Order: sequence, then C-alpha cells, then structure tokens
Amino acid sequence: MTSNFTAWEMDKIYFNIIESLIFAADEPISASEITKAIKDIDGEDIDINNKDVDDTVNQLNERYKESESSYEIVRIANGYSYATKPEFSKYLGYLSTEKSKRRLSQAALETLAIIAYKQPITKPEIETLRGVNSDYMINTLLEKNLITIKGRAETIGRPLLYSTTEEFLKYFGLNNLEDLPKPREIEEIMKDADFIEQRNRIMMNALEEQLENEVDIEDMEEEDDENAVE
Amino acid sequence: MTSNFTAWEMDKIYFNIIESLIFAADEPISASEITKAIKDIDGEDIDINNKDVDDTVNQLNERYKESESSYEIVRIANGYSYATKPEFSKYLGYLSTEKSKRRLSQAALETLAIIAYKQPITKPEIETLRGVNSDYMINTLLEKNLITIKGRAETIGRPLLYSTTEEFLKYFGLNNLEDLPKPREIEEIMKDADFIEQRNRIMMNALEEQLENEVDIEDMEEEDDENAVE
Amino acid sequence: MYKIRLQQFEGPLDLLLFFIKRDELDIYDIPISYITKEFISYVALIKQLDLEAAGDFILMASTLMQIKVRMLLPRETDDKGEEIDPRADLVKALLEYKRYKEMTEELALMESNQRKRQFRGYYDADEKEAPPEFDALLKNITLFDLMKAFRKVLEERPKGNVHQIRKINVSIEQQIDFISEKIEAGKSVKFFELVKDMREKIRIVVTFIALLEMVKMGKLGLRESINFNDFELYSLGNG
Repeated sequence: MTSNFTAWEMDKIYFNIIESLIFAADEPISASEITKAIKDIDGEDIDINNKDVDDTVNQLNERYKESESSYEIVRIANGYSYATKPEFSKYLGYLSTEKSKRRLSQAALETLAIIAYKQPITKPEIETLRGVNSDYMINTLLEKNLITIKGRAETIGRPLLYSTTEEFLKYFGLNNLEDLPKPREIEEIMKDADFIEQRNRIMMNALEEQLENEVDIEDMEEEDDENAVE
Repeated sequence: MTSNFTAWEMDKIYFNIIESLIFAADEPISASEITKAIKDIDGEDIDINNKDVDDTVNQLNERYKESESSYEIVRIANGYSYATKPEFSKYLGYLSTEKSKRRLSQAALETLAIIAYKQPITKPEIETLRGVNSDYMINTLLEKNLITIKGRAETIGRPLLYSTTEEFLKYFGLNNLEDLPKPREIEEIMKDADFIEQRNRIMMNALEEQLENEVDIEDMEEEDDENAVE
Repeated sequence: MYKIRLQQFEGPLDLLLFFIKRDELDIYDIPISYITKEFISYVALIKQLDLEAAGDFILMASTLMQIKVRMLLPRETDDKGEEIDPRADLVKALLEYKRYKEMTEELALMESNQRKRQFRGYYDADEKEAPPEFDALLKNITLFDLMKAFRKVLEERPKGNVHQIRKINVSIEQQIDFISEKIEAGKSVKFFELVKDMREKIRIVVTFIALLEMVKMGKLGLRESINFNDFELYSLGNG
C-alpha cells in the first residue's frame, strides 16, 4: 500500500545524510551525486531517487523556515548549496572586509621579506629582486606601518631607503632584527625534503622485506623458546 | 527592571545574526569578533557581550539538537564553527576523497606531541627527546601550518623556537591548548609495570589505522595474493 | 607472532622500547648485553643498505656498547657516594620518550575523532553586501592607485588587431549607462572585470573617464580589491 517514496521518506537517516552532504560539499552538489553517494555506501538497492532528494530539500527548507534559521538551501548551478539569508549580508560583508584587511597578500609579504632581509634598501633594488613594479606594495606596507623611510641612499638620484618598523617586529613576535630566521636556518629545515622522503620510502620497503624474512625465522625460534618455558 | 541581558535576549535579531556570522565564517570565529562586528555595524551602544554570544551558541545548539540537525556549532581553535556530527562521516568521506588529507604519519604526530607539550621548544631539544634528526618532520609540520616559528631561545647559538598554531587546534578539534590531555608523570610510567598493556594499545591503534587507511592498498594486495593462490 | 612494521620505529629509542616490550624486559634492569646484540644486528641491516638515517642508530649502538663496558667496571659514585647505574641516563631518556609516545597515541585518537567532522564546504552562495564606507579601506585607494590599475589594464588587455584602424563609436554617456547597468544597487564589480572584454584602448579610456565622472557625481564608490592592483566599483544607490 505504501509507495516506495513514502517508505523511504520514513527513513529519517537519509534526511540527515542529505542535509550533511549539502552542508559539507565543496561545490554545489546535485541530486544525482547525492543519490550516488548514498547508494555507493549503503547499497545499490537503497530506494532513493533524485526526486526524493529534491523533496527532502524542500522539507529541510520548510524546517529552517519554521525555526527561523538564518540560512537555507538554494538551488544553483545544477546543485544544492547552503546560503545565508540576504538580510544578514551586511554583517557578512563586514567580516570579509575585516579578513582581507588582516591578510597580507603574497605580493606584500614578498616585498616585506625583501625589505626585512636587505634593509635598508631602495625601491629600485626591491624591484630588481621582485622583477615587478613595487610602488603599490611599498605604499601599502608604509600605510600599515610595517616599513618606514630611513633616509636616502648615496647613489645617483639619492633614492629613498626603506627599513622595517617596531610594528613589524611586534607583528611577527620578534625582539629585534637578529631574531629573524637566518636564510641558512631555513635552508637547514628545508634541505632535501623530497630527497629524504624518497629515501625513507625506499629504505622502509627494503628493510621491511628483509626483516620480515628474518622474523619468520625468529618466530620459529621464539615458538621453540615458549614451548620450552611452558 | 529587566536586566540588560534579558533585554538583549529578547532581541531575536541578534540570535539570527550570531547564527549567520558563525555559519558564514570560513574559519572559527571568536565571541569577540562577533560582538565587534555587531557593534561596528549597529552601533557601539548595542548591549551585547561575549557571554551573550556564548549563551546564544548554547541555545542554538539546543535548537539543532531538538530538530535533529546533522550539524552543530563546535568550540574550536578559540572560536565557534559549524561542523557535521561524527555519525555522518561515512557518507561525507565518500564526498571528499580529494579534500580528506592523509593522516599525519606516526613520526609527524610524535614530533607534534613533543612540540605541543614543550612549546616553545628548539630543534635540538626535539631531537634529544626523539633521538633522531627532525629537520624533515619540522619542515613538514611548518608546511602544513601546524607549527610556526616563535622567536629564539636565549641559549647558546640562539636556536629558533617552535610553537603550535591555531590550525593545530583546529586539526585536533581543540578549543585551546589547555584542552590537550595531560601527559602522565614519569613516576607514573615508572610504576606502570605492564608494558604488555601498552603494547596491546599500540597494536590496536595500528590495527585501526590499517583498517582505515590501507583498505584500498590491501584490497589490491589481497587480490594479488588470491590470484597468486588460485 | 610479531609482524614488524618498520614505519613504526621512529628512531633508536623507539626500537629499544620495542625490544623491551617484545621481550617483556624490565626497563629498570635492562639486560644490556642482550639488547645491545639485538640492536646491533638491526643496525647492521641499515648499514648494509648504506643509509644516511643509520647515523642516529649507530650513535645509539655506540652508547649501548659504552654502557655495556661501564657495567663491567667498578661503579662510579655520585656526590652522595651512591653508585651510579651506567644505564640511568638511557632509562631516563626511554621513559621520557615513552611519555611522548603515549601522547602521540592521544593525538592520533583526537585526529581520528576530528576527521569524522566536516566543516561547511561551500561559501560562495552567501550574499555579502559591500560594507558601508570604512575609512581604513577607502584610505588605501588613491587616484594614483587608480591610474596604476588603469595602466595595468592597458598593458594586459587582450592582444588583437590593435593596429587596425577602426572608428569606434563610444561616448562617456554610453559608458556611464554601461557601468550603471553593471552595478545594480548593492552589487559591486571589479574594474578588470568591467573592461575585460574591451579590445580597444579608446573604449577603456572612455570607460575610465565615465567612471571618474560617476565618482564625482557621487553615484559610484571605489574600494580596494583583494587583488592589490585592481579595485572594485560599487553603487552608492542614489543614481
């Protein structure tokens, strides 16, 4: 009497599985990906189809509406995804701004690193090292008070010299500039990382084989010992 | 007559704003970041503090429990984050073959344990405790952002000091370093005569890991074996 | 039956602990000759393979042999005149190591538990409103930055038939309309995005002038983009 769908609908567990799959997926996930995931894990005979998934999504959204959730499931790009409701967009916008303000971009970091290790240094020197115009980066770093102008070089044109600030030290938890990790120290940690890994793998395989052979023999000897004790 | 807190509590909107902020933050977000966001947007005079946020999180989790949601808010890495409940891991594992990083190796975990408990700690100290060169492990942990450089020791040679990161907390599901289980005192280990029990624990661990990690490989190997036998 | 998996030996201390466990030896009364023999046969294996990692093991082997010799000699005494067990330092190191080995297991357990949880996977569907004017952000954008981004666009615009002479009908008014369309109220658009498909220099120039015009009219706001050389335009909504 009960249709397959109703029978399935009773099965609360799939309700939750669908919810968690949409929640955790890296990309919008389609109904067929969801049914495939469930069938692959629980068996091909699980009675669930794309329509069931879509119905479940509607029911989930009903539930979120009832409980006045701040998010819901939306249908985008042939899939489902969670989205916070638009009325909160200004709070979320604020957060992402805060974050981008905090983050030093890779380019800024590169520039900062050059200044930190080569200070005092001129803009042309920085640009030679980076291979690109660095006006913007230098301005940004100046504004963030991570670097400062420390006089002028004696070379032609007397370009400005840049150095790092107290703020820079504080930002990276350093007492003074001598505390900066030395390139030699970095290299020591980084040295031949790939090589060591490769070598370890080869060593482990070879040794394991050899030891396993030996263990077989030892096992027999040990069994003899145990027999002797008992 | 009503206390400030009660007045605030009535304000359903912040309930939802807190929910949406945690839901939309792609890293654990702290109570103070939440109150700051709300005050910066809606005004300094908004009566909300970190305790209110934490209470709200408890209430939200109550709600998710009642509605049998597949996720909840966890306290992790000094903040709040949504995460799926462990019982759905089976299905989610299927989803994210790519995303699910490999487990840390035994050697990496060992090095990390020493750094976690002894931080800040120098490389020579780590190597004395482990009895092996640890350049590669330190490099790996730095690359994975599980540890970071935190200044220098005042000892001879002023070696670099290593500490764990927020990412470390997140990776192990810890809210802060106090959540780490306490290591046994040496005296306790000394009293503990039954190394046999220890060994069993280690073997159980190894077994579990084998089952979890090497299923694919062993499946293939077993097939090979079977083929060889047949 | 012992299936030795070498991955589990993280070093000489680990290997020694393994022998102690395997043979149920008393850690405070380690039979030093026995364990040295076991250890050295293992080291021989590593040396045979001529491996760099053997160094740590060889060092331990020599320590063991040293202890072995000292065991045969009359005991040294400490300040209080008590005999020093030549094995004391080794035992201490083993216990300390064992302590962290236990914590390694704890960490492995926490790792397993945490791996059963997943964080939210996809965030792009969240609507994030451009924040209201935050001084700090706007301060970062100067007219000079604007010019620089503009120059970069000119440099990187799609290479096509640039030398082909064509008359291009484009007016500032048209481009104002074009920009207005692109940034409906509340939405924002990156400058590079805006001029991405423009192949003619003149069109980009006119668009840029239109943009400046709109800023002047207060119809348009600008802010720093995550990409430092780009910037974003957003509607001020009263246009």
